[in-house]
Amino acid sequence: MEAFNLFVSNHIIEIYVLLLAIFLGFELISRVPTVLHTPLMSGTNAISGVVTLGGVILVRSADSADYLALGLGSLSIVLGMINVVGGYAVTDRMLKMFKKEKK
Amino acid sequence: MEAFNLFVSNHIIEIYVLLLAIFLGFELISRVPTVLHTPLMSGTNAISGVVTLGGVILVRSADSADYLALGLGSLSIVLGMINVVGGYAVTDRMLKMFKKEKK
Amino acid sequence: MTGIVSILYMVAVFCFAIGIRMLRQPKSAKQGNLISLAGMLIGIVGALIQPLGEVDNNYIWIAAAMLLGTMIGWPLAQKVKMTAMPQLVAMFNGLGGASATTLGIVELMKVSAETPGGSIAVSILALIIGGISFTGSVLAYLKLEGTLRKQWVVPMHNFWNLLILVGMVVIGAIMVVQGSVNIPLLLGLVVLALFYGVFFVFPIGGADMPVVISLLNSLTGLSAAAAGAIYDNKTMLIGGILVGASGTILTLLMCQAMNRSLWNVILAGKFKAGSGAGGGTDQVMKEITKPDAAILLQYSKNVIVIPGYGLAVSQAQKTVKELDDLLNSMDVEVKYAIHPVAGRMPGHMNVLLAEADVPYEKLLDLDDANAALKDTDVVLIIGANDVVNPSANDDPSSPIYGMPILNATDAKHIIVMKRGRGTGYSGIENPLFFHDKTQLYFGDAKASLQEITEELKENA
Amino acid sequence: MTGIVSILYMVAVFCFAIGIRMLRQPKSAKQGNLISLAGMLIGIVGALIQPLGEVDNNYIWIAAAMLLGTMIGWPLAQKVKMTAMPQLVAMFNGLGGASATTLGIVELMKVSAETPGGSIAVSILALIIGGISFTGSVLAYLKLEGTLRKQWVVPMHNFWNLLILVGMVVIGAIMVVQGSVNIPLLLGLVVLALFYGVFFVFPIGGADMPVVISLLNSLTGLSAAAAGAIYDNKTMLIGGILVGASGTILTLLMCQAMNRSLWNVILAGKFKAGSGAGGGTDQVMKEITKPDAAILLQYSKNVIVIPGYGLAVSQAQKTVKELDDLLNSMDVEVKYAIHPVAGRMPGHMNVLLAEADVPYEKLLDLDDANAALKDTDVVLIIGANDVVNPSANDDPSSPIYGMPILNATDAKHIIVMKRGRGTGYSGIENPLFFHDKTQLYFGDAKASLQEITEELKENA
Amino acid sequence: MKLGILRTPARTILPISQKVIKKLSDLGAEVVIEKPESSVNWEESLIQNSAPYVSREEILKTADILLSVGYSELESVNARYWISEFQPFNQPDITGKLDAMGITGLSLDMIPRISRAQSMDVLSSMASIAGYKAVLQAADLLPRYFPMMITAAGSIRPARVLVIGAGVAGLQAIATARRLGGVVEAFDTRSAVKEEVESLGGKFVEVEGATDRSDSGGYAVEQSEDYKKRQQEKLAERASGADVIITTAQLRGKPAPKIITEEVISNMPPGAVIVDLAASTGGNTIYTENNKLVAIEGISIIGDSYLADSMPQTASELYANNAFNFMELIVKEKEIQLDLDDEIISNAKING
Amino acid sequence: MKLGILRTPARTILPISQKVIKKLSDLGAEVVIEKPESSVNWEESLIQNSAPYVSREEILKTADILLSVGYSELESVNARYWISEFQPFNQPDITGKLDAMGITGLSLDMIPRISRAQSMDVLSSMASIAGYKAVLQAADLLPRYFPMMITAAGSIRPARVLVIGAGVAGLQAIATARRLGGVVEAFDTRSAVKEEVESLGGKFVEVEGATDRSDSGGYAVEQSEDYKKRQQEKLAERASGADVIITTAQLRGKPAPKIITEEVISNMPPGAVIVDLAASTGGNTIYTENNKLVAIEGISIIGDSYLADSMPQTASELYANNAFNFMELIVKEKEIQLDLDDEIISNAKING
Ligand SMILES: NC(=O)c1ccc[n+]([C@@H]2O[C@H](COP(=O)([O-])OP(=O)(O)OC[C@H]3O[C@@H](n4cnc5c(N)ncnc54)[C@H](OP(=O)(O)O)[C@@H]3O)[C@@H](O)[C@H]2O)c1
Ligand SMILES: NC(=O)c1ccc[n+]([C@@H]2O[C@H](COP(=O)([O-])OP(=O)(O)OC[C@H]3O[C@@H](n4cnc5c(N)ncnc54)[C@H](OP(=O)(O)O)[C@@H]3O)[C@@H](O)[C@H]2O)c1
Ligand SMILES: NC(=O)c1ccc[n+]([C@@H]2O[C@H](COP(=O)([O-])OP(=O)(O)OC[C@H]3O[C@@H](n4cnc5c(N)ncnc54)[C@H](O)[C@@H]3O)[C@@H](O)[C@H]2O)c1
Ligand SMILES: NC(=O)c1ccc[n+]([C@@H]2O[C@H](COP(=O)([O-])OP(=O)(O)OC[C@H]3O[C@@H](n4cnc5c(N)ncnc54)[C@H](O)[C@@H]3O)[C@@H](O)[C@H]2O)c1
Repeated sequence: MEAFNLFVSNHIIEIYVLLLAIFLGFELISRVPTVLHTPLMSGTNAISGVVTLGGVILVRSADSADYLALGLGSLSIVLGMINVVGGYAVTDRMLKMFKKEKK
Repeated sequence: MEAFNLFVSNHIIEIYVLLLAIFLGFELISRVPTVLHTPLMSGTNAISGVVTLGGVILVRSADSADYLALGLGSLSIVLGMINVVGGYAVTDRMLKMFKKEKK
Repeated sequence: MTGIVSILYMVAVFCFAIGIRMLRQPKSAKQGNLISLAGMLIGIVGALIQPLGEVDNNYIWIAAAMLLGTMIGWPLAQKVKMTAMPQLVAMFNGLGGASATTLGIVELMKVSAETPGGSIAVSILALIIGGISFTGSVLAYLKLEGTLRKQWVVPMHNFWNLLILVGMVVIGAIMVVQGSVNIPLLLGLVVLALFYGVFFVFPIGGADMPVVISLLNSLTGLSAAAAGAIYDNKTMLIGGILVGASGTILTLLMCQAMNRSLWNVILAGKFKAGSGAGGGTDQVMKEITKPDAAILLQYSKNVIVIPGYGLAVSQAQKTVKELDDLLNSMDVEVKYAIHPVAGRMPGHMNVLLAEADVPYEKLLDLDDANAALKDTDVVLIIGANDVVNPSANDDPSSPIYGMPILNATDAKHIIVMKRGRGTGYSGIENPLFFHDKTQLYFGDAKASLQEITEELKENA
Repeated sequence: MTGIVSILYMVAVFCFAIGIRMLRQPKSAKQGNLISLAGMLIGIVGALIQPLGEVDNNYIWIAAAMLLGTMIGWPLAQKVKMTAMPQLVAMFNGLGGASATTLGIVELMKVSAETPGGSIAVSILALIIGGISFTGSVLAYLKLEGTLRKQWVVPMHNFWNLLILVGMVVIGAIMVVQGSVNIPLLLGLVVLALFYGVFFVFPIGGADMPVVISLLNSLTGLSAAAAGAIYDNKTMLIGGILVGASGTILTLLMCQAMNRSLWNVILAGKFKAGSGAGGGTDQVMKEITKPDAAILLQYSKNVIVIPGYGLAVSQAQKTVKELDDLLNSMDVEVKYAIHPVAGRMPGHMNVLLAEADVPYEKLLDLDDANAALKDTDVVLIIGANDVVNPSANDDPSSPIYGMPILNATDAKHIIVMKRGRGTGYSGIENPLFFHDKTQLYFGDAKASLQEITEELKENA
Repeated sequence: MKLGILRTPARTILPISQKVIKKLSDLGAEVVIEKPESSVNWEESLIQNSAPYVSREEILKTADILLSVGYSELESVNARYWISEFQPFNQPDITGKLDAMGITGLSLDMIPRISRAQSMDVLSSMASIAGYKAVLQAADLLPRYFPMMITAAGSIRPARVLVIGAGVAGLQAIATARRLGGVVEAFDTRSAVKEEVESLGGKFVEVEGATDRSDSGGYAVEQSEDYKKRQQEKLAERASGADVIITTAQLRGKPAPKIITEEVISNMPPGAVIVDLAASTGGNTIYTENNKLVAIEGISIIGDSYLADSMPQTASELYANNAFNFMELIVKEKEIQLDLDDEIISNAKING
Repeated sequence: MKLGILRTPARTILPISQKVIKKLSDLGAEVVIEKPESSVNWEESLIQNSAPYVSREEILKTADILLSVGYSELESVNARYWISEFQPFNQPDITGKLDAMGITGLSLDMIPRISRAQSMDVLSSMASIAGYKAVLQAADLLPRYFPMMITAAGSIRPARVLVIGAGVAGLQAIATARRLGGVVEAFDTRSAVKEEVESLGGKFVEVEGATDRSDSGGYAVEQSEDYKKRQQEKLAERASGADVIITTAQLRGKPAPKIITEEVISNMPPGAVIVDLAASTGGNTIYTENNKLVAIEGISIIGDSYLADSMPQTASELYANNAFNFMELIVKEKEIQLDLDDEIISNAKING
């Protein structure tokens, strides 16, 4: 009980952030026309490429001789970056279909 | 600059909470049918009666001999409570109109 | 205990959020209100049991105050007439603001050398915002009640406006910087805040009050949030912010529904209010809003449409049929009262309604219609004027005296759709439009009917 | 510096939130994607300049890795065919998951006695969730590409399912409790996670892959959030959570659009896919949803309506006129192609459309219509069948062979409204309904048109 | 009080109906009807034996009031009042004749067009029928379809109809032609009419510079020469595509304006039809002959101001109602009392 | 190849038009037209001098193919083919007569009603016109309004129209009557018709127990005695309120069913109108006389199977298109070649 109280008291504000973010995430999506399902999926998928930031911090913090960490860290950057670049680009292409060419 | 850095660092998480809450507040309201404008206004108004909580804490913390604080604190509870009780009740009555009595 | 209280507070916050969310749809609104209420109760329990260290608690005072508040609020809410609800909401909202102001005053009075500047600042905020909301709401209440009908604009309104704001900021800044509060300054602040509320609302016309109330409601939310910051209470803080933010959006939506900008509403002083006030006469035409018209129609058991030349001009025959079908699907019976000389040629209305495929059985001629009108909930007059002009019955000096008319006043409610203050064929004023029961809906008949139909579909 | 970075990170978060919000409407979607991209760039800048104390930075490695990633991702996205986009998204998503897994592995390898349990836990989470998302997405990719067509179900699928999950939890718990990580355990965890992804996706049919990808997408978001927790990076944390939460809702919406539950999709092993498969034939009729039909119409430059007997039966003439008016107000040109024998009497369509006041100039006869169809974005066939049956052109055995028809297939898109699989007057199947370009909207024509009109009004 | 219903030669309408006979008896009037030369099918429906047929002589001898749809020479009448449509504007000598007979003429067509009098306005009710029938007869005579038809045997464009003079008859013609699927244009000198035409779905043809006097009680006034020229040009242009032209332009107390000239007619497609409802005051075309169908350059011109007579049952009913509503105003306590302060009555009374 | 257009006595339609003449010349056929007795206004619009008028004798002497709208006795013809509407079902001796003349008759009314042949279906295009005109004539003859009218002079209820037989003509009649504002009921023995009637806004009168054979190619079959009785009762009921009845019921090769009995007629209000489009095969009423207007008990009965003739310009155009579409099928390389494997041609060829 003590531990619980302590944990809650110490982290209450983080919990708020988490719950508010989740709630907001739910609210953001509502009544999306079906045609936009795929672009929306693709767009949010590009955002999950934010994991690249972790790779960047990892590599920056790594010892410049620790080739394993550097290698794996760089790998994660490469993978994440593909997700980011490809994700945004492909979403953009999908959305171009909605541009109505005027006569 | 230092002060700014310190302030931001110390309060960043509170700022997140605030901004997320504001964003969420915006998101919560969208595409409300016009007939619900008034009940919605009334319903959120009842929530702003949450100020009563402040009155409660104020009165609880006040010296039991400090009649000015007690008096004003109680006044704020009374006012807030009218807002809460009346607000919820009147909202409920408005919403009852949506039940149509069949002939 | 702290942990549990924190969680209670958190639950309260999300009850509010979920409650607001559910209030947005007719189906879930009622339940949403209850969830929000539950959040409030949980929050209050939290405030009652929150560990505060060695304090006197004074539960007796609290209990008494709560009881008193309940005893005042509850009967008010129960007794109010449907039509008076908006002003009651305004009143409640004002009291919430007053509550925040009171807290601010008390906290500022307690200010000592140790009080951090931040605390002083939030107290000042709670005081100012709450105060504005208080007097503003009370004024809105009076305007809606009709007690106060005037609306004046001081010359250089914007200048004074700015001056008061600056005044409040200056006093606040002094307090924060000095780290102390003296009574004259405090009083000055209170007075300025209260005055600003009056100053802000006074120039705005009665018809725009709902928007103003919504705006003030969002202010009250912010004042509660500021008060929450004083006590580091997350429920108040986030709850207040939710109200502030959603209230702002709601205000904008309401303006949008009226086809105006918020700016236009607030600065309305320049424009004359009561846009439907009688031209030469001192009688007043009452306007009806889209949602009210829709609800009036939807919740009636039968409607009689009186079409006139305006229906033909706007070629709204098919639109009225669509409204008819929709109302039918809502169990509202719709008939049409056809005046023999409605329109500009014999059978004008017949031609139009036949084109829209209105079944012949729904058309009533003068005598049948006048019999039926006595038992009619709503009569919807669409672009007709002379054929419902009561002066044909009772004003021997009128050029149409002696012409039999449709007795719209026999029905319980009258909605008139027309573009403006135009007269009909005979060019004379129509006292019906100033009748107690009459509410006008201005605009081209076809557009008006479309608007109402849309609104009804959303409600359905 | 810290302050600025914190603010950069915060801006990034809200860029994501705003971006997602804007992606939900066709009008703002493109811009939303750009805003979200801006957020990503800001976040990366933040990660690059964030003060980390005395570190080696290794910017060369980072730059190289980023360049490499960009050089792979960009051309892939540019070259892919429209139809292959979903699988590419799956692939990208998988790589994001793999990235998180890698981070988890590295962090777990670094674990020492001082590492707090919480850090170990979030690393494990990032590893597991990322791993599942990785293999699951790759499998989804293969299924969509058509490389992998099989779908099998192991007996006692749920049992094994549970077993793997329990296995991962147990290994994770050991690591956290022990406060250390050894290679076999780490390897075991990685293998289990990767395997679980395969195990999860394999039984699900190809047609349901979009839903699965959306689900995996929300998993990748969660893995990014977990990785964010490792580095106490708010952008990753909140950004990841936004993706996780919105992805979940999107997944549910997609299921809803398919009229299935998520459960039903995931356990789909038992049910066969392809809900629209033709009765006796192996051809498939594609259905179109209400929002898609509305958007297709709204974003076209011209529409040709082909009315048939079904329009008459459902008496939808006025409703089609309403849709026409609405589309006109959206700058979409609407014409009507009248087949000489549409309906059941000569001039049947003329009578109906005249009743609805469709101007004569909008009616095209067979020859004009067939010329116009070649340059038409959408042809909307309302209750017509025989008059658009291509077998009249190319199937000498057909009873209607030789009858001139309206060549709907010349248009870019075809929407057909009918109640069901009924045939027309001549009682024969219509290959047009199985055509590549054709999408069906089932229901009574009047109701269908009303639905689309409503939808369009909402979009407007 | 005995009301005698007289027949008017060459007219089919009878200003009486079973309903009105009943209402009149409530008012204290007994109705007798002039015997028809031969029985007419619809008349049975109209009267339903609710009043006796008697000879003309007997009516003249016994009736206190006469009611007819038009004037005809009478000898030695007993009645003191005669209600009818005397058209004093077109028959200026009528008052003298009535005076000579010693009878007071109450002319229904002289009732002012004020709101209160609409229920007595025979001009409106008859014009409305005429407008409707004008289109029906034109449609029947036209060698082609009115509505557009896209059929297996070919596509037919809709008939184009031009209505000149959008008064009561013209408006009804517009409505009827639109119902049948025609494309309708209309044209009038009074400016208020534009909106009225559009309120029926017709297109208004604008000719600038018309004279429009609001003090003329809803009736049109004569136009300037310049205007007439411009109108000619515009009309010639619009007429060239018209399959049907319906003209209703009339001026009170003046011959109808000759709007359709030789040039206009030569522009019309062969087979086209003109219905001229202004025939009785000279017609709106130069070829119009009253109550005749003339064919000029392949164009048929129906000249008929009494088209309502071709729909006698309804026309009689409406006429009877109009007449009754007027009588209700003048009959007080079973007797005729003319309150000359009432503008309706003072206008209707044309002599005596 | 010379195509001779013959006139058919008592018919106004000419199976040719300017457009078709042009198209025929593309097909390699030269057109000559029998000289009219007197010039007709709309015929100028139709032909526009695009083919010469010649004497009947000359056509018979020189033409290779004859085209007319109906049969008439000819002597010594040069042509080998004659396209017309021979109605062999109603004139069984026609094949013998054609054989005797040594000419092959291609009867347009025998073309099967398959989708491909709709563009040659003269029965449909003429029936469609007939349905339209039936309503116009009824409306013109009716002594009252079709549409409902609530006016200052009284309220008029809408006319009630009953359509019997909702084939091509019947459906067009329903549509036209509805356009004019009538309240329309219809009635047929084929069950598919209910939905069709409703698709035009009409109300279908149900009589249970009808025989409906799908193998009859869209034509109705004879009904049982029991059914006829029930039909009688229902009809008598519905007819009692009807102001207009339009009958179109026909049976191929049999006299038209007598649907309107004395009892039904006696139930109708005086002044009512019946238009009988089945007149040429005996009529659907017991009183019908072909091409005559008879009046029975105050009811007018128009018997006319060739109402399309009253709208000759459009009717001719459509007929010409139908005939051309058929000729296009049989003319190959500027010569007539009858491909008897084609069911359209084999059915149309009635002799030779
Ligand atoms: N039936 C006949 O045979 C005949 C013939 C000639 C004259 N009249 C006379 O015409 C009159 C008919 O009476 P009524 O009540 O039908 O018409 P009315 O008295 O002429 O009034 C029509 C009303 O419609 C409104 N209006 C016009 N256009 C509109 C639009 N687009 N949307 C909405 N409202 C529109 C006008 O007010 P706003 O301008 O404010 O919108 C006006 O007040 C009677 O006085 C009758 O005596 C009748
Ligand atoms: N024009 C003439 O003179 C004439 C005369 C006689 C025959 N025909 C023949 O009729 C046919 C006309 O072709 P068409 O394309 O107009 O019609 P069609 O081929 O008969 O097809 C009508 C279609 O409408 C659908 N439908 C029926 N009711 C509906 C409703 N309430 N809502 C939505 N859809 C509905 C039916 O499918 P579901 O049941 O699946 O809804 C059917 O596929 C041709 O074959 C022509 O030869 C024409
Ligand atoms: N208030 C009432 O009770 C009432 C009743 C009936 C009619 N009215 C009004 O009186 C008007 C006239 O009625 P009416 O039908 O008996 O008129 P009418 O028969 O005298 O004339 C028919 C129409 O022809 C038009 N016309 C005259 N000269 C013309 C010219 N040179 N070119 C083109 N058009 C020409 C007139 O403007 C009129 O619209 C009606 O339109 C109506 O508004 C009023
Ligand atoms: N597929 C095609 O190309 C095509 C073309 C034209 C017509 N058709 C079909 O053929 C049908 C018949 O056409 P039609 O108009 O030439 O028919 P028709 O002239 O032979 O008969 C007219 C109508 O009378 C009805 N009838 C017969 N006896 C009756 C009775 N005792 N009581 C009531 N009604 C009776 C028939 O059912 C028919 O509907 C049409 O309705 C149509 O569906 C098809």
